[in-house]
Amino acid sequence: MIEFFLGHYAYWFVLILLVIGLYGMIIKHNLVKKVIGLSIFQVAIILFFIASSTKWEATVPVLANHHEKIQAAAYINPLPHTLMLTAIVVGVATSGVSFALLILTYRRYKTLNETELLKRMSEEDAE
Amino acid sequence: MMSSWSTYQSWIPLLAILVSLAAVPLIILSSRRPNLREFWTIGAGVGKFALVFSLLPPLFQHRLAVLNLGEIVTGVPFALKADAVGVFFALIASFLWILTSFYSIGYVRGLSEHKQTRYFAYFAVCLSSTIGIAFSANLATFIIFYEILTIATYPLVIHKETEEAIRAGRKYLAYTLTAGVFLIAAATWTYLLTGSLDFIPGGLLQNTPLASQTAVTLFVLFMFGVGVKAAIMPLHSWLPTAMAAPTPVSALLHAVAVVKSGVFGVIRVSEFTFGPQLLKDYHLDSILLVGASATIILASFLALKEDNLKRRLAYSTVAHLSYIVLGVGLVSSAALLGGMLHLAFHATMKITLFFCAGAIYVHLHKEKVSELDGIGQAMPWTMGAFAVGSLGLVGLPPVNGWLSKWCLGWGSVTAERPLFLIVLILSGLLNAAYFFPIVYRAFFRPAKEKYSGEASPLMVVPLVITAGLSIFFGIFPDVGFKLFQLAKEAAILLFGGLR
Amino acid sequence: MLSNSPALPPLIYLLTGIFIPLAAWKWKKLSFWLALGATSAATFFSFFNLSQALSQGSVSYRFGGWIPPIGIEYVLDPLSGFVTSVINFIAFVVIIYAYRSVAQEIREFRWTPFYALVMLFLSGANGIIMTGDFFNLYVFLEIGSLSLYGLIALGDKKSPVAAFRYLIMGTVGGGFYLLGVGFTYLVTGSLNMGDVHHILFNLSPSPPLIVAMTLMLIGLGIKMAVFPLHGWLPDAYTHAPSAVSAIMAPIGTKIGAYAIARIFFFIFGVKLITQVIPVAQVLSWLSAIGIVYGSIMAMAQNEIKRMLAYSSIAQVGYIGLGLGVVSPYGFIGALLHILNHGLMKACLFLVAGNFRLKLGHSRIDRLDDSLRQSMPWSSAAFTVAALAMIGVPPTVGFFSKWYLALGTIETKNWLFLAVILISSLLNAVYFFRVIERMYFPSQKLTKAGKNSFNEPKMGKREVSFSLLLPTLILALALVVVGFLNTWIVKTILMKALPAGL
Amino acid sequence: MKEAENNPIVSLIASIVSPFIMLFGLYVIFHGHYSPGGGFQGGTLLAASIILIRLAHSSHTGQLQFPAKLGTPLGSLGVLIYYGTGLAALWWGGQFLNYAFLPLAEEISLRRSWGILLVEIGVGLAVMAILVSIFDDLLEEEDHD
Repeated sequence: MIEFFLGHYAYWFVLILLVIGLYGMIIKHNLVKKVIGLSIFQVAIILFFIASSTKWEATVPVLANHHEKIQAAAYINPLPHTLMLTAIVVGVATSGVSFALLILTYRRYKTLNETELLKRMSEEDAE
Repeated sequence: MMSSWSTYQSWIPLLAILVSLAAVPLIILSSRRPNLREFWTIGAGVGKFALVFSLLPPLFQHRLAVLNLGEIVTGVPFALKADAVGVFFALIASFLWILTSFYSIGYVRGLSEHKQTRYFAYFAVCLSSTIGIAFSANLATFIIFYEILTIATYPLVIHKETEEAIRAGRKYLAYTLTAGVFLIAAATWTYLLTGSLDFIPGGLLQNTPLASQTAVTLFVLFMFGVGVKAAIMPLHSWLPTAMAAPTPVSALLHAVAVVKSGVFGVIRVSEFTFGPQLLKDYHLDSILLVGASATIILASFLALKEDNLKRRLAYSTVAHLSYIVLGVGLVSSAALLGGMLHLAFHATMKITLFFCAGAIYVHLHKEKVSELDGIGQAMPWTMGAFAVGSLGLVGLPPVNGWLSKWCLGWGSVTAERPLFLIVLILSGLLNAAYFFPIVYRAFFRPAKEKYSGEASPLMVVPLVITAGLSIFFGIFPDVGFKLFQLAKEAAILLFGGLR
Repeated sequence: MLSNSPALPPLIYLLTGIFIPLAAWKWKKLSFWLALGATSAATFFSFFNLSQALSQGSVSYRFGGWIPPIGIEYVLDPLSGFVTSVINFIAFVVIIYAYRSVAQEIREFRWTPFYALVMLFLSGANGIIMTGDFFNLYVFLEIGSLSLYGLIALGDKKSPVAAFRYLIMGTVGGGFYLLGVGFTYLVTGSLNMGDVHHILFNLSPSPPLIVAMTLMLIGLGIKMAVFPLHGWLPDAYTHAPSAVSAIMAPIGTKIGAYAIARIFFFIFGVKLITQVIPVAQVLSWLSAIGIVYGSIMAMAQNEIKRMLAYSSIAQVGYIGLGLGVVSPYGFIGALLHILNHGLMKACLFLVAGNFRLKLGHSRIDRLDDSLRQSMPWSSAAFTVAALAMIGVPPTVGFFSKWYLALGTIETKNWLFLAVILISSLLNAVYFFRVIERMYFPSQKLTKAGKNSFNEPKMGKREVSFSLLLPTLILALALVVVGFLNTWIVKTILMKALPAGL
Repeated sequence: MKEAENNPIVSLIASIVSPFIMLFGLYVIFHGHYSPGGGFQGGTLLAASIILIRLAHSSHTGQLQFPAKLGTPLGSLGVLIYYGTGLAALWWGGQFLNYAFLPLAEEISLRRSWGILLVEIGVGLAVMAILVSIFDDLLEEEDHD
């Protein structure tokens, strides 16, 4: 049992990060902090993929000379890395869009605190 | 006996449905010219009746007009079949529509109603779907027309657009849409059980092994589906409320087309989907019988205490619809014959009464029974017709009501269920109790105010015609439409003989 | 060129999406015409694809010539062909509507971004449907979602907040899906859907696989707005511009539903989701709750767009329920409802947009019976669509109801049957509330004498033709598709059933 | 954004470092097709160099170097290069992005190599332009509403 936990320690860290991210998104009242939580969440997923591709005593999958025989065991799996490159880009785009939305929100309501924001929105409805 | 029936392809059933639908755009386009608009209505009515009537001769040669128009849902075709039961119903509905159209003209012009175009247009749609119901060859087609009828009647119910009318419309929709939902559940279930939804004389389900619970549940689902429009208690309460509609609507739709569609559905489901044998085997007939008898008695009592004339008529309708259901539930050929005859004869009588109520309302603006003192002198034709209708509903010869009641009574005897004969007699007495006082008031009580003459001839003539027809059919049930023979054909088809 | 047709719809949208900002550098009006051209071309190609798929069976398109499972593969089969045809057709109709609606609702400097984002959104939607690769699906999911956040934020004052809320939930959904993909990859070592299907066939189910399926269900469930995961939907639909609501409501949630159908029924397989992990049961129960919840909430709304949004939650539940009962009829009903609900909701949102444009609001309590005179066509379209929602024949809604009822009875799920049927009655309640308002004079107003002022002439305030045309096309389609339903079911949907039903 | 007091050290260092970052970015892009690197990474580095100038100098200088309004068109152009490569492959009879069909060289592997380079250039351009324009948009002071 302990071996199972220790053997997968990277995944436990990923899980902790995930939970931190979700916590930030759910609990924090500041919308920017929610975005930070979101980013942590995404990073956790990226780390999950990267962790899944590591092996002991393997090297980066760059072939110096493609005529030599390829020993798959000698290289770490490059596929998750390339996937995560895309995921990073998605993450950047998400942050970009979310900050743009927050700026719009701030211009219109002059606040980024969720409770305050909801209050102002309902005040506006009442008018 | 069944092999002696042959079928032939014919577009006539479809045309009969479409002719009034085709009139709808014409009616709408000529909304600014009332005479042209009403010409279309009447033209469509006459055309429809002619088409339905033309189906009669082949039918008596045991040839059925059928039409198959591809599948409407997988495995079930959109099919029309003009069998004896269907033609019977279609004949009545389309014939009475012509009279109602004339009457409507008098009514809406007499009251200078608003939105007359909408009124006539939806009336035409209603009739289309009623004929569609009559000619449907399977449950899916039936449900489609049934639901269209539900929706098309709604604008007519709320026609006055008063608070009361809108509330009535809501109630109407709540009842009928719920019914539609039950019907869909029942139909889909039937489809999964049998792989077909056709109406087959003797019963679609008769060869399907059914658990007793399944059969009862399915039947109850069906009865909720068609029972609402048939106004079987406790599903009846929309009908008195729907009397907020203009009187011609009440007359044709709430005494003939809509409610009879429900009753027609009861016939289709009981005789063609389950079949007489299954009704007996699973004691489904007792469900019908208990429901029908309770409705007959209770509705009559409710009618007794109702002061509003139209609502009294509505409760009377509720009671008389259950006569037909009783005819189905007795599971005997004579009772079915009686039920079907009552389907037709109640229509002529009740439409007369509604026409009278409408004429009184338009002419004198009276709606309550207690206000009718002495109007018989002013409106002798109207109230005379009313008296004829009342006599018929009580079941006295020579008005046609006695004939159907007679057959029903005969049926209850041959089915060895004489208890229901007592129900019929008791109901006859109650009918007398709530109709005769009206006639008495009208003719023998002194008038409280001065009334002037008869209503517009556009209204009086149709009601006199329907009253005359009621007497005529009472004496010669087979002349003209051969209604008696048609009903007999249907009963023989279903039970293999008349007994 | 035609051999590339499976890849063309998403590619066309992508090209237009990136070309519009360049082209609109000088000619602002061009963006509309480019978008219209792209949607019509994509519609054409997806119909062509559908006919290909029906005549030749499933076609695989290999990106870059790489053989799957190494390369990314697009799979054209009757299911994907059908769904792309549906969404591209609806998008085409709504784009016609966008021309004037956007001109009036959105400020001029945002026209170009609007069309560009719509194109990217559609590219994402088409990509999700066509792709045969788990990770590629994620990428398209995010492309579609990110453009959607932007589109929503083009709406009224509150729209950025709604978009932000959707962004948080949507990204979490995407993240969960991606994690699920990760676990699937750990178990199978492949990202190609067909390949995964074959590998799983020989594998006994393991905990990581269960985790993967759960995560994917949550992730896609958020996109589909299945009951407890629907929180983003009402605000997003309400505050987005009319054209965006009309394009998002029929397409947005449907692609989530499609992805669930594709991944769980075709890739993981029916056996796995019914016998090993009760994904199907969970989906159907959640959907059933969602149907009731959505319908009840819709009754409580006072704003047409919000009411329609809650109604969408209920309607998506129909699809989920149809999938979840795991029966051929249920599956057919769900697929047919993707088409039907798409048409209905698009039509209803277009009418809501018409009201907003002409009346300046779409609040139910402020509608009155002058509408039947002033906007007869919009009102009629609304009524037809409402009847379809209730399920009155011969409109499409009846047939959805029919097949779904068959599906639930087939599997003896009586409770679900009741839910479907009761929900159609609840639909009647909230739609007739609006119809009554639109067609009949309010008694209070009449009494106060407010209503007696000059009634506007027939059609006087009706919206212009380019707004009316799409509305009426959709309303007409509701009836036409109703008549064609057997044909659709027999020729297309019967061939789109997963193995093992 | 408020004009911060220009710290001469910061602006000097930034001016010196920025070209090198840019050069490194270009290196990463152009080596992307056969060694670690590529358009995403290189584009990010290019964007970093531009953003560094914007941070360290006045916004006027930054705008001279890379006008904000170029962001979207350049981004589109970058994706178009990528897309065009794919489309060209499609045009010459292959599947979308099948570089083997690009008539750039005789040998198939060389064709692939050239094709990937084209794609990487497009991606690099797009990433750079988009990142810079995200930066610009977030700083935009003008309120359009």
